[in-house]
Amino acid sequence: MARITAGIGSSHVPLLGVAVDQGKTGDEYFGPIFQGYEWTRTWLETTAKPDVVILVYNDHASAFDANIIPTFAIGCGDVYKSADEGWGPRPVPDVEGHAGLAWHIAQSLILEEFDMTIINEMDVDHGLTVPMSMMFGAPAAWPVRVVPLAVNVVTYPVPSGNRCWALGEAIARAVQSFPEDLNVQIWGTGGMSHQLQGPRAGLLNREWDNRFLDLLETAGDAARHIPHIEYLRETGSEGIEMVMWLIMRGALGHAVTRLHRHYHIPCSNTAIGHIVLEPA
Amino acid sequence: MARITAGIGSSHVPLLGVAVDQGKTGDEYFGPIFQGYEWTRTWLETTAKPDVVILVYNDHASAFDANIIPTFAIGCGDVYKSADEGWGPRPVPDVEGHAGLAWHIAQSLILEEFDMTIINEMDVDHGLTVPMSMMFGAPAAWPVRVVPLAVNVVTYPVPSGNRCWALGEAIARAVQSFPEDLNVQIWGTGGMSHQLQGPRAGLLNREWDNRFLDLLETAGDAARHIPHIEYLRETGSEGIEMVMWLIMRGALGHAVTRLHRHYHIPCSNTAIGHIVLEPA
Amino acid sequence: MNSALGHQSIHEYLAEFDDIPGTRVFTAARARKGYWINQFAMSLMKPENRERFKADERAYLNDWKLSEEAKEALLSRDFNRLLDLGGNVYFLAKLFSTDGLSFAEAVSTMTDMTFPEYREMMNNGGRSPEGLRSIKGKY
Amino acid sequence: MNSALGHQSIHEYLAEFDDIPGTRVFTAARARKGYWINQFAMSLMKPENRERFKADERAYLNDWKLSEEAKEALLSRDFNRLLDLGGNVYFLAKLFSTDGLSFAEAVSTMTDMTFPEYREMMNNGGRSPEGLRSIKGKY
Ligand SMILES: [Fe+3]
Ligand SMILES: [Fe+3]
Repeated sequence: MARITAGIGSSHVPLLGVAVDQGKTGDEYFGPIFQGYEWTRTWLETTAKPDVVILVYNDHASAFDANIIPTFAIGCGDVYKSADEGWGPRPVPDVEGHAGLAWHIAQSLILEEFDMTIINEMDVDHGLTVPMSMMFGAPAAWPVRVVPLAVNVVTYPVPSGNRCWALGEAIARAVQSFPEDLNVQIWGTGGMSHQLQGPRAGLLNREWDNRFLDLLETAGDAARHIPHIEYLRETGSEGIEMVMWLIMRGALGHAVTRLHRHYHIPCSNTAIGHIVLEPA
Repeated sequence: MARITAGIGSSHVPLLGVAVDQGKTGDEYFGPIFQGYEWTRTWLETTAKPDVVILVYNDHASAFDANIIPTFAIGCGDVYKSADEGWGPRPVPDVEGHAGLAWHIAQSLILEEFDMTIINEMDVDHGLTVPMSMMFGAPAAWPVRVVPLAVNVVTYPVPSGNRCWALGEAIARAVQSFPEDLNVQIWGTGGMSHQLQGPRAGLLNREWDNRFLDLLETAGDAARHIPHIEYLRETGSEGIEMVMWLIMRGALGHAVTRLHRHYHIPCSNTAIGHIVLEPA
Repeated sequence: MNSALGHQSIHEYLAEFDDIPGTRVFTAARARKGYWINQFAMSLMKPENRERFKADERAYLNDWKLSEEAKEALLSRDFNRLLDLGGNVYFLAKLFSTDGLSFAEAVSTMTDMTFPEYREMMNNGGRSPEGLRSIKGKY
Repeated sequence: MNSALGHQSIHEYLAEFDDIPGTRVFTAARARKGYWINQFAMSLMKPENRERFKADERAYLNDWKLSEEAKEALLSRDFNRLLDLGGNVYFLAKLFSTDGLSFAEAVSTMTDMTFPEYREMMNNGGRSPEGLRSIKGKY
């Protein structure tokens, strides 16, 4: 039986991909960020050893153009290549999918009245590949298979926190009913506070971000009811990506144990945060 | 204020498009079918006069290939062309969209936790153009604007009847909150009983189809709980299209008045049925 | 939690689909298996592809990730075989439309009838569901 | 019925988005308006399109359904103007990446700071939300 053994929330800033690809992870600017992920990299390699990661992220106008905007798209393909976001694709390994698990989750979710879009072939952008690099460094092949779950957090309205949390709960039930013995993690990525547009660009909110991390750790589900406007006012126009962390958190059940937590300001325009949680 | 004034359930058999396009609507084979739509055509033209039709249909591997399968896709574009399904596009007018209403509905539905896929540019196949021809004949331009709502009823699991009904209810609320004064109809298309594949092909079920029509007329919502397997066993593998009628029915509210009903066997492989309902 | 499953598991839900005589429900498993058959078929929506296909079917098929079994089934228009290989009728319709066949004629080839026999059955009210609803239940 | 709206109407929900200083939320209305700006920008994901664009920007833009205003804003890299015209930063990122600009540098051009000033602000903890949360509420 497959089971979700842990969840990670993490930022997915494109510049971190550049740092990895150009070997700058130890320099003065990036050092403190990558050191914060050190514990997690070791834990993944030596202790957690997931077989599959359900990687919740958003497509940043890479696989989906302005023509088509799926609220929730689940990747049911066998392999995904790194997208060319305007400066050539990142030189990272192809991402191997898990079509069997992905189709099982997709079917289960539709039967639980989530209106999924199934996608088979797509390129994956920094939203997916940067967390992979942060967690696994620069191996010749990624040590896990990935079920990509792309959430629209660009065009409003994006899904509510409540809907995201409920989706996470349904994903956990779906994984549990998959007959193969698999160690599955779920990652929610994006955020934390950042605004990439307009005169207010550069907004960061250390206090709010840390309150959000606190909420994820506590058993209560107050985080699911944070309205869109609060993310927008408090965390910048791109902070809304944090609703994707709620899919991860919803999948872990009522209570969690925090294994690791890290926060650093800034990386490029963004507040970097990450948290590692286990179902309690 | 926009309002939903009526709903129509109707088959959308491709051969009926051929009959219209080749001027055979009065012959021995097609005559009884088109006569059944006569009442509806007159009512639409002289009495009902809708401004916009929300046209629920399924794409038959035309706009969406095997790569991408949206459960619910709503057309938010300005215009849709007739698809080439393998024998050239049907010679019908372009279908004019209503981007303002469509985007409003899309936004409202996402806020009510329907995980819509928004689509702007797509060709529309017989699932959409055949009902247009049945209701409006062969005009130089269609007399209504259309919001296409494409439902996956091809790859299992398709959405449940319950989910479809709930979507209809949410569409009605969305239309009601659109500020423009618009007379809006909603059509659910597809069905009735038919099976287009395998040794059991040609299955028709007059009794079941008519019970389904009865259920749509009665106030109760028993129809929403019919499981997929019942459609499959009783109405053939393609009879499942009738779940789309439940979106229409859900949008009309608790009780309805039946204005017209017609049933004819066969058209090609299919049982032709249509029903015209008003909120009571 | 809403669910279309009621008290069923997803495995029970899917297993019921195999209990319908003479019917292959287009499940995720079939969609996965038949992916390239269906993508090939959709390519015939473009007139230039139809021309190329008609000019040399085998050469056209060789451009697609298809097993030899799939290619043979496509070349021989063995639609039941294609269903087994994960083809879906709405995709395959692009193939029989390219051939100039109507839905009814193409569909009749999957039954044990000739097209005139099939047409007559349809004109007489179609195939009765009696005894064809369930293999196990025999009803 | 679940709803993210609570007691709000959708109109109230959307109106709140206009109450945030210096911010254009990418609403449906903006997505509609900026459709071709964003589609143009995405075309720059292909290296051959980037080459064609760099060789003659104006000629490349003329192939798209863009207003003269949009073309001028694109040519002058006036990103705030592009936001007003319905551009979205993730689409526009393909344009500034084509130019070889980092996110931080491109984003800084939308503020009233030079890039070095912006970078310094970020290194000092970023822009505080204090007073920038609500126009009406002034908090
Ligand atoms: Fe992001
Ligand atoms: Fe159909």
